[in-house]
Amino acid sequence: MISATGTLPLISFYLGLTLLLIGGLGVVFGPKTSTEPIVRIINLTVPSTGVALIFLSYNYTLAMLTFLSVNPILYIIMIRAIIRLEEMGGSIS
Amino acid sequence: MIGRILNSLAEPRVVPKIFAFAIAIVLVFSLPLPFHLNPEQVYPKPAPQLQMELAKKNIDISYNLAPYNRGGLPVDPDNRGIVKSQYKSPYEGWITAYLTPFSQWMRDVSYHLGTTIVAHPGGILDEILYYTRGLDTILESSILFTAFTIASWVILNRTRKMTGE
Amino acid sequence: MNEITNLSGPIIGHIPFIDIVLYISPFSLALVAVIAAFTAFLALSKPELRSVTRFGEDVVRTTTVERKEARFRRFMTILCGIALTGVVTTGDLFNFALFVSLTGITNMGIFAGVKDAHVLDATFHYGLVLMICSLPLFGGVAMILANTGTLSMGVLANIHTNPILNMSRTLLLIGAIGEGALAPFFATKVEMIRAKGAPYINMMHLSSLMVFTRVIEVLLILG
Amino acid sequence: MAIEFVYAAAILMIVGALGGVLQTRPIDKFLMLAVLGDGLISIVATFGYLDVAMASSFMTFVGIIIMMIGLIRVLEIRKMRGELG
Amino acid sequence: MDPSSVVPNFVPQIITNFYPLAIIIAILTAAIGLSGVIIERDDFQKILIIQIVTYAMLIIVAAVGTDLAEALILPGLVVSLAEILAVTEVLIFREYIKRGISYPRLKEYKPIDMEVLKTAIPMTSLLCVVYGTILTGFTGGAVAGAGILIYLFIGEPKGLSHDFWEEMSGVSGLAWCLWLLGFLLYFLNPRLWLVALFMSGGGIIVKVALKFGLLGILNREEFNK
Repeated sequence: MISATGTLPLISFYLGLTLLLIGGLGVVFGPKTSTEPIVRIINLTVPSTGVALIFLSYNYTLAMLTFLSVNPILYIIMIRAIIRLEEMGGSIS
Repeated sequence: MIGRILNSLAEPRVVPKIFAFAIAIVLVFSLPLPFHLNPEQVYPKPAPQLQMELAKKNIDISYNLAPYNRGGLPVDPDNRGIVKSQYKSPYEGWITAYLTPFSQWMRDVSYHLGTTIVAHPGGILDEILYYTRGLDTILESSILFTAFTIASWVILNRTRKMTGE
Repeated sequence: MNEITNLSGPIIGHIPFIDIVLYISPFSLALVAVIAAFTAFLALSKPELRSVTRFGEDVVRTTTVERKEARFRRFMTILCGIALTGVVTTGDLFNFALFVSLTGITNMGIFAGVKDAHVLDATFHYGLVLMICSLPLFGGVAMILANTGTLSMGVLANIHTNPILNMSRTLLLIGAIGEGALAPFFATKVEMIRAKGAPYINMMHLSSLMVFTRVIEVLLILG
Repeated sequence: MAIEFVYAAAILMIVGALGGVLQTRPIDKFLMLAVLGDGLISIVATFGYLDVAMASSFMTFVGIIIMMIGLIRVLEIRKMRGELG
Repeated sequence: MDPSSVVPNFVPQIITNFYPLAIIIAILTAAIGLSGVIIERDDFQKILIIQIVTYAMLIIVAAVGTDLAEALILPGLVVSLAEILAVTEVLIFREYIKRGISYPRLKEYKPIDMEVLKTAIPMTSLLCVVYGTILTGFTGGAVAGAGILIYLFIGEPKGLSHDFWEEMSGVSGLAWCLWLLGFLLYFLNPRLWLVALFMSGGGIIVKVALKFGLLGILNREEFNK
């Protein structure tokens, strides 16, 4: 009991924090993100996985379920915007 | 000089940057503060994975609700769940222990389905979200409703007409 | 069952929704009266029609507001009035943050249907500010919760301050300034006010005034 | 026994995250994201919440499909615009 | 069953140890995201970067580690979703106004032809809807809504016209009323809590799922013209 209760949340917590930092850096400063918005959306999945792991380590499973199922809806909204903007001709300043 | 600064401030695109800068300054300067969690919270929950381990070892069937077991017996107002709320109410802890027949069946089958059981009507989160802090849920849903109204109105009455559909 | 008795002033009555307590003090009663009167006035008035003259043309044009648009904006105005009433009377910190968010998003809705590039530009940047400011609002509230263990203003009024509380109060102030479209450097607001259909846009002034008054009161209560 | 499985999942996730951030071509990124999602599912399963693991496997699948279709559409639009002007 | 082993009186030690680290990493992440907002020039990409800031907010809320914190995460999530929805629409409308209507019309899109779309998508969406119906509440609404959304987005729905979905949005309004009624019943007469709970749970799942489905039909009309 002691070992598993101790180590499992610890592993998931530290891993989640690492993914959050890596993903944040990747979304903001990652390669080719400034020209291609879709690359930035793909990078967004990394910090969102980190957030899901942190929820898991606190045992907020219901919040994690909601978070994971809200994510595709968010992607649909963003990708719709990208396609509309591409139809109008590229990036905006 | 001052006029130029003020003029550049008057452009809308600068405003989010100023806000971002202000928040970042406050956050970064607060990094050396000694953050600590006050252990006397309302609605505490057990240590992570503790209930899952107990469920694996114990024969006691109510631990199959892990990680959302909060005590109490199902459908029994005399034997309520343990809820430590801010202001006491005579009806607290009623939902926490409640299980529908379907979720009772799920509890008997396996100890891996705790989340589904709690998301089903009944459980600690329904107690918090629908009873003790019900206004939060109303507001949250109203915000979503307002945003959907704005978005669908703009789509139906503006964007579509402009594309000629 | 403990009750709120004193929050930097006398309290006329409180409406308990179990953990969420709405309370009425003389101060908030005055604010509620102002909000109700203003909202009723705006909801009953007709949209203004503005005349536009342009340099080099000998024509005076009268702009029109579509009926649908006016109806949509009136709906948003009424919703904003309800949200402001909540902002003024609520006695729970997280609830306060949610009400302020609702105020912000309805403010955005009032301007979302205007066919004018400048106004839409300003509205979009205001929306960005709304999204950024959800961090200081909810984050500040969560830090207060972590430090004191409660969200109720009646309990928080008796707790001594410390550096972390001060920092989260600063965050709360910044968040409320952003969401309520507050004065000092809101050039955005000036652009937005150029929108046609005048009576409804006055709601924005009222909302920034009320949110500012209320957030100062909340900060004083927390201290 | 179970602990070793967790470490494997952790390594999988780190590899997926680094690869997903550092790759530049979107299709390669999708492969790395699939690795990341598999790590998430296996770590949830190690925690013992099988229903959440099931739902998260649906959701990662749905998200990747949506992003792929968006990518295809964007490339198509760019090609068409190249033909136009 | 010993009650003290079920729910402790204080927050356990492990969560107290987690707290400073979580807050510090969240602040660093927020600082990264905010600096990205300051640097970035493209308007749409600012929205994407702000998601990082939202994630930092979620971590700060989650670090409290009580049941209350879990209940507070859900409103934060919903608020961020709602704001991104409205702001994106305003952005698209603004671009139309700025560039005028006379952008070059593109040719018709080809329907995307992939094997996985024909075989896996109907099954997945059906599973999502069934599981969401079991869950109820806002979580179930989100799961079922994602299922409906992916089906409308990719599959080829037969016999579902646009008018049908307009009527369905009316149904969602009715569901919202049902849900509010359930709440009021709960506060006024807690002895009827079972009826009230079912009313609110059922109402909110219908509302949320149908709203997301409406979003899906709008998307489909614009994608597969």
